[in-house]
Parts: sequence; C-alpha cells; structure tokens
Amino acid sequence: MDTSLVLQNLLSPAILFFFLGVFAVLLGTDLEIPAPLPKLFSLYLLLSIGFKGGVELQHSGLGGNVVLTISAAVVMSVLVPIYCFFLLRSKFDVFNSAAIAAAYGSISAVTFITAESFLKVLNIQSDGFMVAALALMESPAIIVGLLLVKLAARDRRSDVNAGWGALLHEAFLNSSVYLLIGSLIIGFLVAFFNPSGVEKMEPFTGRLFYGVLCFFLLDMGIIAAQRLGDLRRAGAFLTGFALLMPLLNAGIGLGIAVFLGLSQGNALLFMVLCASASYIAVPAAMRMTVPEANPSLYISSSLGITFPFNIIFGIPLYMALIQRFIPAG
Amino acid sequence: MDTSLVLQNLLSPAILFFFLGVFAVLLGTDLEIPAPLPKLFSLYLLLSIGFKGGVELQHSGLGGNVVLTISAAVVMSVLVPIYCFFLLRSKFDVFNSAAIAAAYGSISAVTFITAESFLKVLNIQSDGFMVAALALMESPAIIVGLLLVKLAARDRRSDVNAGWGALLHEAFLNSSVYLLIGSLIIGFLVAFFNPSGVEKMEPFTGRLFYGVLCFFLLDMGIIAAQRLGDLRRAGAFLTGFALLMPLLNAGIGLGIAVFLGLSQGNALLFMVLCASASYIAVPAAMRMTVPEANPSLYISSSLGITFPFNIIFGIPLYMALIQRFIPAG
Amino acid sequence: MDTSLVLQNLLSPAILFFFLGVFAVLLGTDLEIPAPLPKLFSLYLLLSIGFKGGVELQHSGLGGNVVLTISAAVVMSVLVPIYCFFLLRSKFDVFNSAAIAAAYGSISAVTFITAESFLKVLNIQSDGFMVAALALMESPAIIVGLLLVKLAARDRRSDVNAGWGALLHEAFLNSSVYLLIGSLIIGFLVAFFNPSGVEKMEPFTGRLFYGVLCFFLLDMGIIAAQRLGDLRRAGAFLTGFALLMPLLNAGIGLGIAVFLGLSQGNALLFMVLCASASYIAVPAAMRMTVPEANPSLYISSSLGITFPFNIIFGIPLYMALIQRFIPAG
Amino acid sequence: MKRLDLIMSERELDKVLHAIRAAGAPGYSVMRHVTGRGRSGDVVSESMEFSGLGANAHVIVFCDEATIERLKPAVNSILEYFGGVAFVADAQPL
Amino acid sequence: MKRLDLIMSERELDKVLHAIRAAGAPGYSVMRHVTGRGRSGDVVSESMEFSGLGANAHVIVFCDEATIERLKPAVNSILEYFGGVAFVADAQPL
Amino acid sequence: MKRLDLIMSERELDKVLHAIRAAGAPGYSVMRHVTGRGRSGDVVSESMEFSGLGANAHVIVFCDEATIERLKPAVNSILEYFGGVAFVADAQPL
Ligand SMILES: Nc1ncnc2c1ncn2[C@@H]1O[C@H](COP(=O)(O)O)[C@@H](O)[C@H]1O
Ligand SMILES: Nc1ncnc2c1ncn2[C@@H]1O[C@H](COP(=O)(O)O)[C@@H](O)[C@H]1O
Ligand SMILES: Nc1ncnc2c1ncn2[C@@H]1O[C@H](COP(=O)(O)O)[C@@H](O)[C@H]1O
Ligand code: NA
Ligand code: NA
Ligand code: NA
Repeated sequence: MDTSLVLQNLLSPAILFFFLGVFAVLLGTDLEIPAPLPKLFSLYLLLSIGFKGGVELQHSGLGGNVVLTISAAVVMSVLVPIYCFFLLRSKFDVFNSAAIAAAYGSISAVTFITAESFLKVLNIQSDGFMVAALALMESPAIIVGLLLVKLAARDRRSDVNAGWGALLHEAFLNSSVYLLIGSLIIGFLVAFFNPSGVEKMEPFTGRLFYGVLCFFLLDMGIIAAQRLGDLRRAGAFLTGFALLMPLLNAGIGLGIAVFLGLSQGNALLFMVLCASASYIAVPAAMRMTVPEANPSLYISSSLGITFPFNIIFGIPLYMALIQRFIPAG
Repeated sequence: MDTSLVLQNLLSPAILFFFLGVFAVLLGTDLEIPAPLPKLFSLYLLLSIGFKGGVELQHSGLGGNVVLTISAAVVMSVLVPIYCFFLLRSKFDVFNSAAIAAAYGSISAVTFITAESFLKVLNIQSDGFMVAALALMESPAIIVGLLLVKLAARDRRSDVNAGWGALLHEAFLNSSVYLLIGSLIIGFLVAFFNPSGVEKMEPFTGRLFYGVLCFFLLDMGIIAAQRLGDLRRAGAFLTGFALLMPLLNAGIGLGIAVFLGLSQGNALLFMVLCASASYIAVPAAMRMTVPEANPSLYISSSLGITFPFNIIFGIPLYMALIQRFIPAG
Repeated sequence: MDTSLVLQNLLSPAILFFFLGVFAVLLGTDLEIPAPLPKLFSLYLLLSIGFKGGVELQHSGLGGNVVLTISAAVVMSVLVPIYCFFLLRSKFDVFNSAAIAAAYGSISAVTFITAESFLKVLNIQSDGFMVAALALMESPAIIVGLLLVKLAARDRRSDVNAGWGALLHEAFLNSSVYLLIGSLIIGFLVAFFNPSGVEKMEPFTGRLFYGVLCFFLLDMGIIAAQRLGDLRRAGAFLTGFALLMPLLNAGIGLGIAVFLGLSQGNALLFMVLCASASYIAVPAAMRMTVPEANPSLYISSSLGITFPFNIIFGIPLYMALIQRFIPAG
Repeated sequence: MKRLDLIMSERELDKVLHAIRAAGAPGYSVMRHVTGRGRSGDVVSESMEFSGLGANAHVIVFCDEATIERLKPAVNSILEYFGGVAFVADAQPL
Repeated sequence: MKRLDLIMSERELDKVLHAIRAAGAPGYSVMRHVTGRGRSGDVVSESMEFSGLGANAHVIVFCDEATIERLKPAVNSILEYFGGVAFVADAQPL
Repeated sequence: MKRLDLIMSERELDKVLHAIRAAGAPGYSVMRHVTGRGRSGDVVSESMEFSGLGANAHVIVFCDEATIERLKPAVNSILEYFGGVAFVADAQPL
C-alpha cells in the first residue's frame, strides 16, 4: 500500500486537528468546544455540502450512471444493516443489534467531507450527485433497523412506543437529512435559475469550509477520545466489529464501484459511504424508537472507533485500493 | 407586474433558505438553530451593515438629498404609528394598539438587508446613508408608541412603571440601535482616517455577509412558521392589518421617494423601511414599558406575517412599482 | 512621541470596536455577546494565531536569534512575577500578591494579536517564532506564582490543596497553552509536509482573522468596562500598579530587544509580551491552586486596566520608542 | 402547592410537556443543556449535544397536588420507558 | 433556612436582582435561557431569544425567612405587573 | 428521599462530582452557565465565561439521606475552601 497517501492524509490540517482533540483528552487538558458551537459547525457543514452538491448536480446533470450509483447506495444502506444485525445477534440482544446495525447501514457526513478534502488535495474530481447518495442513505438504514426490531421483538410495550407514522417521520424528516436534502435542492435551483447566487454564497459555503471542518474535527477528536472509555466496557467483540465492518463494507463498495465503472473520486466517496457509520441521524431515531438499546454501544462504536479509523487510515487505504483497481480518469 | 422580478427573488438563496426554515416547521422536523446562534448572526448582520453603511456614507458624503431623505424617514417613523394606532383601536385596547403601532412605525433590519441583496443581483446602486435612515427610524416609533399610551391610558400603576428617563434610554440606547449606529460611525471614521482598515474588514463584513444572511433566514423561517399558530388566535383583523399596512406604507414611501427624486435603489430601501415592522428593538422596549400589551400580538404580526410578506412578495412588488414611476439611474 | 502612531491606532477598527463595547456599558445599553460566543472567538483566535505562527516558523527556520529571543522571553516570564510579588507584598497578602504577580509575568494573546495587526498596518514585518515565545511565557509565570505561595505560606490546608503534579499539569496543559502550542505545531507540520493545506486554511485562519478580532474586542470592551467598578474597590495602589508595571516591563523588554538586535516588528511583539498580563491561563490556574486569592483583584487589574492601556496607548507608545532605538529593517 | 422537578433526555421533552399540559398544569419552565449521570452509569455530556442523542432537559412545574396526581401516570410511563427522574416537594407561593 | 425560586422574563432580571440585594440576601444564582409557558398560555421559546423579548431567567436564593419577608413586597410587585412565578420552600445547609 | 442543590464555580465541578460518585449517589444532573453573587459580593457574570475563571455550575442530586451523610464531609470541605453553597431539602419520587 502506498504509504505516501497515508502520510499525506495524516499530515493534513484536518487530521492533525482531530489528533489535537484526541490528545487534549488523553493528556487531561480542559480544552472544550462548548455547546452549541459543535452544533453550529455541524449545521454549517451540512448546509454547505448540500448546497455545493446541488450546484454540482445541476452542472453535471442526472445522466450517465447517476441513477445507478444512487440506487446502489440505497441498496447498500438496506443490506448492510441486515447482515450486521445477524452478526451482532451472536453477542447482543435484538435492540442493541438492530440499533448498531442501523448505524453501520447509514453514513457519516463528516467522514464523507473529509474524503472530499482528501480528493481535492490529490486533484481528483468527484461528482455532486454523490451528495445526493449521502443524503439518501440515512433513511433506509433507519427503517431497516426498526423493521428488524418489530420483526424480532414482538411483545414490546405499545403504549409508549411510537407508531409507524412517527418512525417514518423520524427516518425521512430528521433534521440532518432534511437540511442536507433541502440545501441540495436549493443549490440545484440556484445554479439553474440564478447563477449569480452561487457566487454570492461561495465565500461562505466554499472558502470557509475547510477551516470550519478543521475546527469541527478538533471537537470530534475530543468527543471520540471521551468515548474510548465506554468502549472498554463494551468489550472486544464490538471493538473488532467497529474496525472490521468498515473494511468489509468498503470492500463491497469497491466491488460495486468497479462494476458500475465509477471514476476514482466517486469510487472513494462510495466506499466511504459504505464504510462509515452514523452518529447523528441514527442515534436520534434509535433513542426515540428503540430506547431499549444502550446508546453508549452504538454511539461509541461509530464515533469512538469507526469514525477515527475511517478518517485516519480508511480513506488513504481505500484510495490505494482504488488506484489498483480503477484507472485514473 | 413583472413576474421575473418575483421569480428572481423567490429563487435567490436567501428566500429559498427562508422557505427551508418554514417547511422545517410545517413538516414537523426537529431542525433548530439553538440559542445563542441566532443572536450571533443578528449581531454580525447589524455590525456589518452598520460598518459598510458608514464606509459608503463617507464615500458619498452628506450632500444632495441625504438630509432630506433621512428626515423624511424619521417623519414616517413618527406618522405611521399614529395612524396605525387609531386604526387598531377599533379592535384592540390602548396598550396592544400602541405596541403594534410602534412596531409598524419602526423597521426590520433583515428586511432591509434582503432588499439590498436583491438590488445587488439587479445591479442597482443604493447609498450608504440609507443605513443611517434605518438606524434613525427605530427610536421615534418607540417614543410615539409610549406617548400614545401615556396620553390614552392615564391611570396606570406608577410604582413599577418606568419613568421617562428609562423610556428615552430604551428608545435611544437599546442594543440594536446602539450597535447599528456605533458600527456606522466606526465605518465612517475608518474610511476617512484609515482606509486600509476597510480592506482588512472586508472578508468578514463583506464577503461572508450573504452566506450568514442565508443561514439567519433559515432560522427566521423557522421562527416565522412557529408564530403562525399564534396568528390564528389573533384573528383575521390583525392578519389583514399585517398584510395591508406594509402595502399602504410602501405606497406612501413610493410617493415620498418620487417627490424627493430618490434613485431606484434608494427608493426601494426607503419603501422597505416604511413597509417593514420591528421585532427586535420595539418588542424590547414595549415589554419593558407596556407590559400590559400581549407580546404575541405584536411579535406574531410583524414576524409571522409582515416580515415574510415583505421579503417574499413585497420587495419585488415594490421594485416593479419603482420601475414604473422612477426612471433607471 | 509620534502622535500619528497613537491616532493610527485609535482609529483602527479594532480599537474603535473596543471603545464601542466600553461605551455600551458606560451608557447603560443592554448590548451583550452571550456565552459561549466569546469563547468561540477566543478559541478561533488562538487556533489561528498558532497555526499562522507555525507556518511562519517553518518558513523562517529556527536559526539566528530565535532561540535567544525565546529564551529571553521565558526568563522575563520568570523574573517579572518575582519583582512584582515583592512590590505587591507591601499592600496585599501572600496569596493575592502571588496571583497578581503571576498574571503580569504571563501574557495576553489578544494584546499580542492587536500589536500584530498594528504592525501590519505600518507594513512592518515580524516573525512567526514570536508566537512560540507567546506560548512559552504562560507556564513559567504560573509556576513561579505557585512557588512563591508555597515558599511564603507554609501552613496551608493540605487536604484540598492540589499537589505539584496537578499544578504542573495546570501550568503546562491548560487549554489555551495547549491549543496555542498544538496549532503552532500543526502549522509547522502542514507548512513543511503539505503546503497546499496552508492555502486551504487561509480563508479561515487568515482573511477572517481581523474581523473576528474586532468582534471579540467589542466584547472585551464590554467586559473591561464592567470590571472598572471592581477597581474602585481595589484601590489606587493596584490601579497604579496596573498602569505602571506594563511601562516598566515594556522598558526592560525594549532593553533586551536592543541587546538581542531584534527587528522593529519583533521588538514590538517582545515588549508587548513583557507588558501584557494574563486573564485566561493564569486566572484558571490561580482559581484552582490559590483559591485564597481574590479573583476580582487579578482579573480586574489585568483585564480592566492593563489590557485597555496596552492596546490603546501602550502599543503606539512602545512603537514610538522602538523607532527611536531600533533602526528600521 | 407542589413543585415537580423532572430531568430526562431532551428527546422526550415534547412528550413530557404534552402530558403536563394535558393534566392542566398552570405553567412550566424548561432548562435545556443539562448534563448528568443516571442509573445505568451513562454520562450525558454537553459534548454529545450535536449528536442525535442530545443533552438532558430539566422541567419545573409549580402546581397543586391534584394536577400532580393527574400527570403522574403519563409522566411516569414515559420516564420508566425512556429513563429520567421525577421528584415532588412542597412549595409555597411567595 | 429557605429557598426561593423565581422564574420570569430576563428583561426584568435586573429589577428583581436589585430587590433581592436590597433585602440583604447573602447571595443568589441565575440561570438564563429558560423557556416555558405561563398563565396566559404564551410559550417563551428559545428561538425568540434573539428578538427583543428574550427568554426567561430562573433565580435561586438561599436565605433566612426574614430576608424572604423583606424581599417579598418588591418582588411580588414586579411579578404581578410583568408576569412570572415565585415559590418558597424549606432547605437546610448541607 | 432528599434533594441536594449545589452551586459553585465550574472549576471545582470535577472535584464535586467525584465526591458525589464516591458517596454512591444514584445519579446527578448538572446545569452550567450559571451566574450569581456570593458572600464576598463578587458577581460571577456570563461575560467572564471565556476567562480562566469560568461561570458557576448548579448540581442537583436526588438521593437518600445516607448518601447525603456520606458525601457531606468531602463536599463541604471543597465548598469551604473554594466557595459555593449546598442545601438539602425533602423530595418524594413522583
Ligand atoms: N439521582 C439523580 N439525581 C439527579 N439527577 C438524576 C438522577 N438520576 C438521574 N438523573 C438525571 O436523569 C438523567 C437520566 O437518568 P437515567 O434514566 O437514570 O439514565 C441523567 O442523565 C441525569 O441527568
Ligand atoms: N406553574 C408554573 N410552573 C413553572 N413555571 C412557570 C409556571 N407558571 C409560569 N412559569 C414560568 O414563568 C414564565 C412567565 O409566566 P407568566 O407570567 O404566567 O406568563 C413562564 O414562561 C414560565 O417559564
Ligand atoms: N445565598 C445564595 N443563594 C443562591 N446562590 C448562592 C448563594 N450564595 C452563593 N451562591 C452561589 O454560589 C456562588 C459562589 O458563592 P460564594 O462562594 O459565596 O462566592 C455564587 O456565585 C452564587 O452563584
Ligand atoms: Na455505512
Ligand atoms: Na416601518
Ligand atoms: Na507579561
């Protein structure tokens, strides 16, 4: 494997600030990014990535393998939770298995964004429609997770349990999916009808983007390191799962990318979507609909292990694989 | 009326993000911009608009119809509450009538800013002194509102009621008026004595501006939609008032603009100042000095109806009227 | 003394916004920058100044008088608290004397940043390694302060008192020192291995910087003015100390700068480091380790007097002295 | 008069407030951004507020004993299922 | 000892704190960004904090009964006019 | 059951929470960004939150009397040295 890719990634500001956050916790400093600043950054990143994705989508159009790629992404977000669930059942109850499975079927927008920045450094193009794939992979995983619970655990209390209406609502209208898709549509409309509007947004959604990402990753480093303690309680099985499942999913993602003939850039984003796990939309939905599951299991594995693993080692590793299997565009 | 103006406005990022906020509430998503982020955006917008206005004021000077225009704006902020008051008295008590009237005499800085952005897209110039007019229209409306209460309701409790000193203080030194005028003076001084300082501020107060406005309008959309429920309680009269009063005031504003020979750009801003209603400075003053009035009446009408109406339909409509009556510069 | 330097400083946006904050309090407006926004700005400024300092450090290298300058800075941060302590003992008890002394041995990052902006307006260069000096002056002052307490006050309660481990931890790993040094190292690494990363950070850490500084100084003005009341309680001695000690320290700093042959720009930054007093790292450490000291004494003198004095009069005054004693580069 | 203190995840806030209103309470107050530690030993920290879990909320209700009795079943049912604590004490209007 | 809990709009905070200090209370604590619902059915929501109305504030005062009696008239007068609630309970120093 | 309210600088929060956990309390809740005024007349204001001093924190613990007795010495020792207040009252589970 190409060690220069790993180094290039490790020495990018984004990853270095992530480590700065991790060491802040490990060394016991009192560095903190107080609430609601992380929320500000995360809203900003979703809005910007959505808007820019919409603009690019309008420029590139919906032809070619766009529809196929997005469909494949959605299919992955349905299949991944299913095989995760059966694997996890060997160790966890129905509720925890379903909740963790849903997290791994869904995606992490920050991982996606970090991969995009990585591509930019390598001067490799990717397409705006991948943001649409990102947005569309959240909801199916949530629904599959809940279906698994409904099917496998039939005698739950029904008085406080949300009905299907509420579940679908949570799956399709949770705030991060909504903001992402909404900004995507706005970007598309503005690029189409009002191109000068794109320029006016650029300093905010474009130029500032990388710096805000670094600031946010500083906080993510803090949070991820705080979660490491929980993991010791969660045990070796879950830790192994959180490290190996991204590799497996990325591998399947690579296969699909080769099959669909995706470009190197889109292939990396596709692999990252498959490999990453959710810590925003899915926990929100699971907390509401599967309160029996222990949040520290699904949050800690996705945020404390899979997220750092993907942004630190996963992205360059996946890129190295892509360079072997997909010719440069 | 020119439908392309309406479309151009509707499809600008600013208005689209406003709608995104509105639909977030209507669809029941849990999207929120937690406090104090809206405060951050609103402080930023006031500081930036003030600073840029001061810089432009220094460049354009105080000659020509500057003094006349500003005086006309102040006169409008005195007259509007008076006729609003008598109209509202047919339905509301003295306290509510005075508070709503004061809100409509005063202005909405975000409406003004949205109109400025609209002008920029059309490549129509406006002048920095309009920001001074903006700043100077808040206080008179507040004072008139309180005078109306003092005159019409004589037997109020005096032990807890603030004296005239406190009222004038609140009118002239409430934080938004203060920040706006202060930044205006700073902009003026810096442009005069220290032009390189203007450049150093530009990336912050200038380039970022439109993006922050969009982010803030997303929140304003959420807030406006949350207020719609209150309006049903307030009834048809107030809803009608909140829709028609901006039109009336904008019409009078247009007459004055033609009379004073304002340019198209300044005329639009002048009309928008007349047509818009306050939801920051005036509520702050009214809450303190006329607690008998029901805040949900004056906040909901200005924020839930007049504000959306102005930024969505009002601005292009006023522009279409201007294009009929005022020749392009 | 060159009055044009004073005026140039007084009429810079940064200082004018500081005054806007001061007058907001003096006039009794309700302007406030709610928490945690000041924290956001202060984290941003530390991160940016550190990152940019690291980049410049990499460009300029560690040769020449770099090591000597940094060593001199550290020596000053050890000596200043010692002579301050004995001076203060004439009026205050051991605890308060040590805490105030530590504050004056340490530094104020915002004063440093304001001096840097001042240099930029005058087109005078300074070097990135001064940021390293800034970072390295916090900890020694804290340790000296605590040593003074340990030596002078032997019969303190030991059950709740932190041991040496905790004290060193607080001195070297308090969040502002950590963030500053961490960002410095990141800047250095990125400039060395990944120069395109510097460019990607620039819009965030570079262009936005001055505007955020102004916004933050608006808040600092509010806070400084709120502290003025405390000073009346603290008395004339402390007020005099807070005005004269910066002058004395700046004078010694000038002597060292001349001796070391520093450039004009570095000399100003060196003087400002000597002259400024801490209101973040030192209070954090003192609150924890010397709770017997009254925070309003050390916070009010450093934040209410020394800070405003330095940014308003000190910086141009020190520059005027430098122009007499150090030839332009 | 009684004072009711409720602390639970902000995710359940709407459900709880609905139950309080349905019981006819004269009003309530809500403090958000509350962190804490509960039975399971899980810490709810401020740094997780950006995640989907959110922080806790603290609800205070001043009301008479009858209202307490009316809101008790619904509120307890929510807290039992989702977690959180609820305590009642005496309080006199000033 | 007594514990006093006050909840009202942050707009009246200065007035209320003034009355508390004037009554000689040994101290007080203030929590801001409080939201809620009162007699009139009006909801004070966080999203209105940027508007002129502001959110609510929660004030806690631990003091003796005599201080409560001293601050009662002024505080009640403010709350009656501007809105808000005030409740007193017993509390023992730890 | 008892209710314990603690208010002190957030700088001592970790120490206090440690003492609470060590006494075996079943849980606790923390509200930060609290401002106030204490014995010395010093005001802790929100605007100082960015400084090293920080604002105050409000800790609520619902627990039984035995736990209160167990945490009392450690907590009181911290508060005496660093400042802050602690009060106990009765509270019944809903
Ligand atoms: N004994 C307690 N005293 C105060 N707050 C508590 C207590 N137990 C739980 N809480 C709060 O309620 C939340 C949920 O508790 P739990 O359902 O036990 O996990 C915790 O995060 C705490 O904020
Ligand atoms: N019964 C209550 N229990 C708790 N908080 C209340 C209650 N009534 C009012 N409040 C609080 O006091 C504020 C003002 O109340 P009001 O003056 O009745 O509108 C409300 O927004 C609530 O935050
Ligand atoms: N009597 C009191 N009632 C409520 N809060 C108090 C009281 N005394 C002190 N406090 C709080 O405890 C903090 C520290 O108090 P002190 O140690 O007395 O300076 C203050 O800043 C207040 O927030
Ligand atoms: Na995935
Ligand atoms: Na108006
Ligand atoms: Na110093």
